[in-house]
Amino acid sequence: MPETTQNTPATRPAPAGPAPDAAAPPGPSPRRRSRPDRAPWGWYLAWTWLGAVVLAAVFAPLLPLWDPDVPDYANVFGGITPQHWLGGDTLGRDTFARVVFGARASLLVGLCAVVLGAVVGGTLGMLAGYFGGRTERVLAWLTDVVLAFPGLVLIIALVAILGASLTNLVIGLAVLSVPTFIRLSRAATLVVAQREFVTAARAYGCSPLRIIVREIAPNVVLPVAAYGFIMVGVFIVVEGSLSFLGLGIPPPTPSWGGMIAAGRTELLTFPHISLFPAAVMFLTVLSINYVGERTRKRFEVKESNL
Amino acid sequence: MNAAPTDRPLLAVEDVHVRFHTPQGVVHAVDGVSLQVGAGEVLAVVGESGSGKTVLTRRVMGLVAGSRGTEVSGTVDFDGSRISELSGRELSAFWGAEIALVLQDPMTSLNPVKRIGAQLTESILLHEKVSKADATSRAADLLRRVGLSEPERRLRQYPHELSGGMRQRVTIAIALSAGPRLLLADEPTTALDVTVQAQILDLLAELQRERRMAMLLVTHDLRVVRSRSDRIAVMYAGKVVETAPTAELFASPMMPYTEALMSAVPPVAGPNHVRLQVIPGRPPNLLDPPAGCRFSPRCPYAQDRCLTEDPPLRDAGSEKHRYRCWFPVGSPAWAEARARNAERGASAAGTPVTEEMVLS
Amino acid sequence: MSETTAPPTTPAGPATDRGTPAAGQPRPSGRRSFPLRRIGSRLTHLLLVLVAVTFLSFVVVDLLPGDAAVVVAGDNATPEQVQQVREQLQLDRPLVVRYVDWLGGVVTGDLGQSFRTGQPVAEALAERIPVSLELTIIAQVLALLVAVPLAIYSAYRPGRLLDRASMTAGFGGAAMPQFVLGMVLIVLFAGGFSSILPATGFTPFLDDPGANLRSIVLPCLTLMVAEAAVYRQLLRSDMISTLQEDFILMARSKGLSPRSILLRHALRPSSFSLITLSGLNIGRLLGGTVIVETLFAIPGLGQLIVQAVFNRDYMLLQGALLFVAVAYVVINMLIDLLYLFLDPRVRRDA
Amino acid sequence: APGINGGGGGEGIREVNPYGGDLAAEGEPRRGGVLVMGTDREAIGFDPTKQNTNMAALAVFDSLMKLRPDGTAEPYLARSMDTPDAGRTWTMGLRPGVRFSDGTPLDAEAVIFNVQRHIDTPSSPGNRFATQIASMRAVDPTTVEFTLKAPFGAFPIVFAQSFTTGNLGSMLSPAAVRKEGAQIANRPVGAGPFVLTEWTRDSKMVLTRNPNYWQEGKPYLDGLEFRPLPDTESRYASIENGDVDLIFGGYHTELLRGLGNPNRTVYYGPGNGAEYLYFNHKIAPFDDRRMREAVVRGLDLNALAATQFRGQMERADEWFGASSPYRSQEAAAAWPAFDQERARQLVREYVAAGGNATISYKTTNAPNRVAFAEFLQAQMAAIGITLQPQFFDLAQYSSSVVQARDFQVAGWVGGPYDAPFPLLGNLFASKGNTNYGNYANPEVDALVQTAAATTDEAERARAYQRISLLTNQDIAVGYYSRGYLSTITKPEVKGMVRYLTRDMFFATTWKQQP
Amino acid sequence: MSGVVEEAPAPEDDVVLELEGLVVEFPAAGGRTVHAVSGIDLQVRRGETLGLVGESGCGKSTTGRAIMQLPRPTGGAVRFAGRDLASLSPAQVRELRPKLQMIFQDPISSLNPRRRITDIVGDPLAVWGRGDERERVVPEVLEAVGLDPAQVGDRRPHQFSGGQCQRVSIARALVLEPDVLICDEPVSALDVSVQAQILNLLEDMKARYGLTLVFIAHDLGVVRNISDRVAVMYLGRICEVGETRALFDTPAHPYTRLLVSSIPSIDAAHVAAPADRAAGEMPSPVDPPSGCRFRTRCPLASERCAAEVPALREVAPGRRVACHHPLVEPAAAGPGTREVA
Ligand SMILES: Nc1ncnc2c1ncn2[C@@H]1O[C@H](COP(=O)(O)OP(=O)(O)OP(=O)(O)O)[C@@H](O)[C@H]1O
Ligand SMILES: Nc1ncnc2c1ncn2[C@@H]1O[C@H](COP(=O)(O)OP(=O)(O)OP(=O)(O)O)[C@@H](O)[C@H]1O
Ligand SMILES: [Mg+2]
Ligand SMILES: [Mg+2]
Ligand code: NI
Repeated sequence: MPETTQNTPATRPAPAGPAPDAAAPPGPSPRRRSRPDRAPWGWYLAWTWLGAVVLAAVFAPLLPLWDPDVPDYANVFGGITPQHWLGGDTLGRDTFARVVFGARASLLVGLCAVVLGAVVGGTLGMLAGYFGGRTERVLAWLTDVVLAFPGLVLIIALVAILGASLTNLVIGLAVLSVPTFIRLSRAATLVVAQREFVTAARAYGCSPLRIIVREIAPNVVLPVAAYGFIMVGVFIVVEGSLSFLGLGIPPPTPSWGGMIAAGRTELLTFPHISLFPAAVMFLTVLSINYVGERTRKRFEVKESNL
Repeated sequence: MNAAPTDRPLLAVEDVHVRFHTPQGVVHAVDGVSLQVGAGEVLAVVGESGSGKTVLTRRVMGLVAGSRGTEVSGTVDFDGSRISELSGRELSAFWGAEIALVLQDPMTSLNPVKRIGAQLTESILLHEKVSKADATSRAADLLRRVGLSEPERRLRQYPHELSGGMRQRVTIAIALSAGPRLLLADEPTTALDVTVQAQILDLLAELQRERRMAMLLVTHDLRVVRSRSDRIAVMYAGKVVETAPTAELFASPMMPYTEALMSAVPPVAGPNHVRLQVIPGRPPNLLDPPAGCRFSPRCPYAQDRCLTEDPPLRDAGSEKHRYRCWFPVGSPAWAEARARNAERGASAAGTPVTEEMVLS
Repeated sequence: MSETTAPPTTPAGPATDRGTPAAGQPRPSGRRSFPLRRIGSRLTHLLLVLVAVTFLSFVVVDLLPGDAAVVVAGDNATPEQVQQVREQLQLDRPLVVRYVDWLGGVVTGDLGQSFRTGQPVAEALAERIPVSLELTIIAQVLALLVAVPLAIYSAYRPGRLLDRASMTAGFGGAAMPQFVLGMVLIVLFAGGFSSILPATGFTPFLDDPGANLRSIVLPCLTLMVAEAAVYRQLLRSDMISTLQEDFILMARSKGLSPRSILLRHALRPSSFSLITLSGLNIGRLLGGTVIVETLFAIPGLGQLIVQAVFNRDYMLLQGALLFVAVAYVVINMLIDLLYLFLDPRVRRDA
Repeated sequence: APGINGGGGGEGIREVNPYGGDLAAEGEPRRGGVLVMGTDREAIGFDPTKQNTNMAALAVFDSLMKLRPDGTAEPYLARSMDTPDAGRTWTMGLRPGVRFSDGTPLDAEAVIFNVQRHIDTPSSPGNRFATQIASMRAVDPTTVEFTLKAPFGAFPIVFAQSFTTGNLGSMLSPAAVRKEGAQIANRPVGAGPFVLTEWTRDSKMVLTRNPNYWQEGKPYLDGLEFRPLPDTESRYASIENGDVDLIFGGYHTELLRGLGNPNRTVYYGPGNGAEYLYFNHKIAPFDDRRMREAVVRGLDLNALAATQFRGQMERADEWFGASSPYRSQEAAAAWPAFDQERARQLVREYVAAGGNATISYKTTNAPNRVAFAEFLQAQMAAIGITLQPQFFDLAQYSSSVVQARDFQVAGWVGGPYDAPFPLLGNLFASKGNTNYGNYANPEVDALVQTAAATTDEAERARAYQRISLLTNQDIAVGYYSRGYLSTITKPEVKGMVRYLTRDMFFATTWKQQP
Repeated sequence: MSGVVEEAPAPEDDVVLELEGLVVEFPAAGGRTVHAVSGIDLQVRRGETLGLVGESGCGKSTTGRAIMQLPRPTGGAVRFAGRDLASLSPAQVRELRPKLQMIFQDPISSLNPRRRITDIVGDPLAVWGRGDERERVVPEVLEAVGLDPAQVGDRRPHQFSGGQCQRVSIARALVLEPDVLICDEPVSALDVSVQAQILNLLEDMKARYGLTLVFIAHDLGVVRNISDRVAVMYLGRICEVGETRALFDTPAHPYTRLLVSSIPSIDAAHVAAPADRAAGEMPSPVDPPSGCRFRTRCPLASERCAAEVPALREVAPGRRVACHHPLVEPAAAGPGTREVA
């Protein structure tokens, strides 16, 4: 063989990480470099907070907390004390313990609904984007039907028919998020399907299913995930709004939204009952959004021309 | 060509550096470049992708300025004024009116949602006190000048309704609208077809001659500038590695990179199935540029010295022909280095030296 | 859900569905974009959507335990009385018959009467629609008024204080359930700390324009915060990518000021997904502002719909859903038209 | 700590101006002004044959009779109501010259027409009383004679009740009914002090003075405006903020805040009736008295007060309130007191006998109901009962609890009520239409009959006290608290005349210009 | 210069791939049709390299893809190994795919950024149920295209330069050992210095695997260097086919002449005078000109060119031109006129 590996200069080992030089498409677009984004300590803060919340949620039963479901009539509307770090709620239950346990339900709703919606919507969107034609038309119709149908009615109906429960709430929210995921993943699929590696895969005889699973899905996952991330935050807030309408997670299971809604009547007199869960929810959703937004930004690494 | 450099060059670039701070490290995109362009002269800047041509032109124009992530140094003088020290607001007085820019990709350099006419008259109105109607007729004239048929109709069209070549003509018309004295053409034909590329280059040459405008013509293709420039500067990894009057450069390239660049292009005359001379390896990583001569890891003639010492820009006989190399092509030292590397089958950098790299 | 599910980005909007004809990459055949289907097939699509939505709601209401008869008859009614009411309301007929009957009514312009109040549905809708429209549109306009300048500046100087501050504030607003935000606003402006605005009540514009505006300030604020946050985020990121385009560089090298580049060159090409989302949101909000309506006692469609579901008043519900679906569909068409107007590249395809 | 509105602690819940203000002490009424009122829900309509809560009904209709604080009825729009034969025949005298707002006379024919509508509409809440009538006769234009199927001593009350309960005394203009048909519910024509002029549902209902009103010089107000403000918090904020002059409060939260605010006048009386649990006596486990007792004994009313009522709760231990003439000490004493130990023991016994202590509890999804369910769940857990709450929207609750009576235990909020008739019977008679728990006691059934039939107050009192005792002994329902329906006004609102149910007689109301 | 690899042209009759009257049309907005390829006849002989040149949008890629049946052509025949692919069922076409491979213009876009190099190169084997051979074959092929399997196998495409990516695509195409390789502008996205590496590599691979190449490019220098024969396309039609050097040295079609004169030459003397160049740009394939499609830009255009579609006829041995006014004397023994609609 006249020519051997000459692409990597022998003197220096090829850079281990993504060589910025190779990351840029060849050709005349050297500007596609990430912008200097220094010291995003907000980013670390957000992750730390989320990590703490998730850990607390996961290990809640193991933590030395008050029982979140057992009332303590001496602590009704209780203020902050060394025993009750965030005071007590309308039944005197320890707010701190309830906030920690509430993280479980709230995060579960957010995560499960998004994952479910993303999986179903993402899959359908890929099918629509890849196959086009009738598949796409039927899905477009379905999408429009769901979008044109007030989501609240759907949730009310679901809760009324199947009963209020975490599962049903998750299903309802997932259904509502499906159209957006369909559109998102369809749009991403259209972009990916135009890329030549898809044509290449067809050229060596890949079946459509394999192409979708192995070639398209990995590329659609990221934008879908970035959006899903943000939707987790949205759904946590939505669960709160539903609690207001009596459609949230049924008691005594604590959820942040439910706690805020429960303390609402005391908002003027004992604001801390709503305030603490609201603050925790606020920080969490803020962190999720922040992280989601930055994750999304990772894809757009161009610099302004202005 | 009709190069008539006056004593004071129209554009003088002295020791310009541009560094970008990225999360991965510092990209030293332009590394001490000095250039002069006289009025009416065409200087071609040639180099591979990533060699810093675009950044250089933008620095010259002032579009790249020092900021949080960007560090610049060196001076740019335009007709006696030190434009490298002007603020953005002051610079915009030069932009369009004195210095104009034509970009590589005509598909993206026009605003897709504005009519051609609006984009053209906008820059006329910005620089001159004329009525809207006058500006429109001036715009039509300009379009006619750049060879577009039915200019009045074109003014009402949107960019997507024009072909690539037509759009590039429009961008040239916009660049010329305020009669600039220096035109920076950053790869103006890369995105175009051969036939159209030739047309556009002809057009630029013609306009430049006619207006005695100085031009900095940036390209990655040495051949493209063969007949269209007075002087050529070859860039590699942010540095000018060789600069010479066009004919001289083609006749006797001193820098092995220039030589390699010329012979890597498939010839259009002679037999086919010619084994091409390759430049091994890949363009340098600007985050971590090689020590010594930046071309040394890829150079078939590299010696130990090349790996450690960065060669200065040296004269090759005349002031006008300068290069950076310890072993300039054609010199006895070069012949020796070449023989040594051929013998050991590798350059001092360890790059295998094969037949096809030293074919000539 | 309506209230808070404003998707933070619109990957979804037709904006992303648009091919980029200018880029020269032809789109694969047979995959014409959603919004640009030919009028005929578009209309069939719309009709199918309307039929599906209304039929779906019929089925949903039918599946719900309890029917309008128990609500109408009241707590004191005996089972026989309930049965009598049921017959009177013709609720004992099969679902499909009732649906076809209703559909026949719609075609002849008769939306029927509310079971519970006897009010003609058309009249009930006529009362609510202007209110909902006003609330929704003003909230949208406010959201845009706040979001667009912030987004433009944030895109111009990303990472600067204003960018970060407005992002945090926006996310914060979006992270607050509306019933909390609304209460906070009430406490701040209507009762607690100051009494400069009414806490509740709605005055129609024609009765008293000043009072009308005062009465919708708080509801609109409550509605707009989350929207504005999302819009800012969306426009900002689209604008940032527009600002990376070469034509911005061209405009700059002409010597244009940043201000005119931002407003005259960058804004329009960056606004497509914003427009899509804002259009979708108008459609969504029309039927989904129940929390704000309840809180501020605004007689809008949201309350009507929720009450109708709770009362199993499907005649009323059907009418309202029909309107919401029609509005969604019409707004989508309007957005398509707007695209034609805003983006000359789409005109060619149309 | 009291919040910015000074709610919370304060003086505690107590009876304040239950039947309205002291008209004589309030000074000379002023004329003019519009009274803006916030209601807790939108009315369904003005047709008396359709059950609904409508605070504006009495303003449009006035009532033929009016309840007195002691629960008996006196003529109001009517002139007299007499029985010559201990309740079998009743003669109602009407005021001459009273006209509906459309100008047609309110005469004997009109009364008969209206009562007949209740008879003809089986779903009317008044139907059960109207069908007691064997025949009606217009003796002359101002006299109607009702002949009943059986003696009915409480008959005058059915012309005086709150609109919700099916008041036969709300008179619609027959001409208008004939003209409007079913739309009469939305365009009523009555003989009350005000006339409905504009109604935008869920927004506002505007009434203006009836110029032909029968009481000379009244009403004082030019008009009324009712605004449905369904959200409790913003409803209260509206009266605080001064957006409205008066709110009809539904919950203790408003009552407490109103009582704590010296700048607001509160009208409230705990009256009769209560918040209670319905036990289903037909199915396990509450077919067993032990379990009913366990639940009642397991309810820590102090804790309940602390958690649900901010420490302020009007406790209920029988149906009749403290100021009722029918209240019996004996009955109250028979009510099981809080005793967790005993409750636990009862549950244990029941479970030992093969019973199942896992119970589903049905209630609505209103926020305070949810909170109560949570409390109850915790309390029951302490005595060994696993309570599984199920939350329903109103329609679902109506069909599953009210209609199907498919529940083990369910929540209910009743009261305050003015008169025991007909509510007590409805609740406890085995055929009673609000006896959702299927409580059955033949003696109670008989006593209910007696109480309704007799014209002898003493006999009626005895009957009611006995019913109270028996139902308490049987633990027919699980009382815990009185109701908290209140009216809160700005101090400038005067001349209030009201029922405990919050129904108002608007003719005398006036507004002091600030 | 030295190092010329002269190859004996393959015998006429050994045709592996034949296009006959190939037509590809796409639906366009407004119910119109894009006539991307309008009746192409071409033969590719075993072992040769056929260059396909033309301006952007003239239908080169479409032709290449039509050969691959991606998408299936609207009309005409594509005969591969004697079988008309257009008439085969999808399953049968799939069976033939391993023998017919393609590499694409954009080296970055043609590799899935989320997969590892060994996966990408090995995937065709997996698809064809030869997954167990991956261990052996993939390193071999990677080695062949000049990549160190040990070093690159676990990396992802974005960690490579364009040239390296193009090598990976070539490796992927070769792993199934195809007979025919269609290269759709494999070097146009690459830098000059890398371009030479890839061109040399393709020549090596051709020799090593005995490939037949269809080489699509717009860079005439490249095509001239690598091809044995060249076909020049203009707006969906073939203008001229001939032996490479002859075609470049004496263009017979005015369009070929235009192309050749536009090549920037390293040799200054080569630059044609601007006046020689035809003005204007290629018309839209949605609405192609009647008759000869080049006539709108042709300096020699006559009325006949507007009326009559010129047939591809032989003007010299192995040289065929579709022009009414060819720049060379037609050979005496032309095969007559055959209309290509
Ligand atoms: N804003 C930036 N931030 C970081 N690095 C940058 C930035 N702009 C350019 N670079 C880097 O600077 C180097 C020079 O880029 P430049 O665009 O000048 O190359 P070029 O010679 O114009 O290449 P091409 O022929 O591809 O246009 C490249 O490595 C590029 O990645
Ligand atoms: N899927 C498609 N749908 C519609 N039109 C198409 C499609 N593919 C190609 N075309 C059109 O067909 C014509 C030929 O396109 P093709 O890609 O084959 O050209 P090309 O010669 O390869 O150009 P380039 O040099 O730019 O790659 C073009 O006008 C193109 O717009
Ligand atoms: Mg460049
Ligand atoms: Mg192509
Ligand atoms: Ni090129």
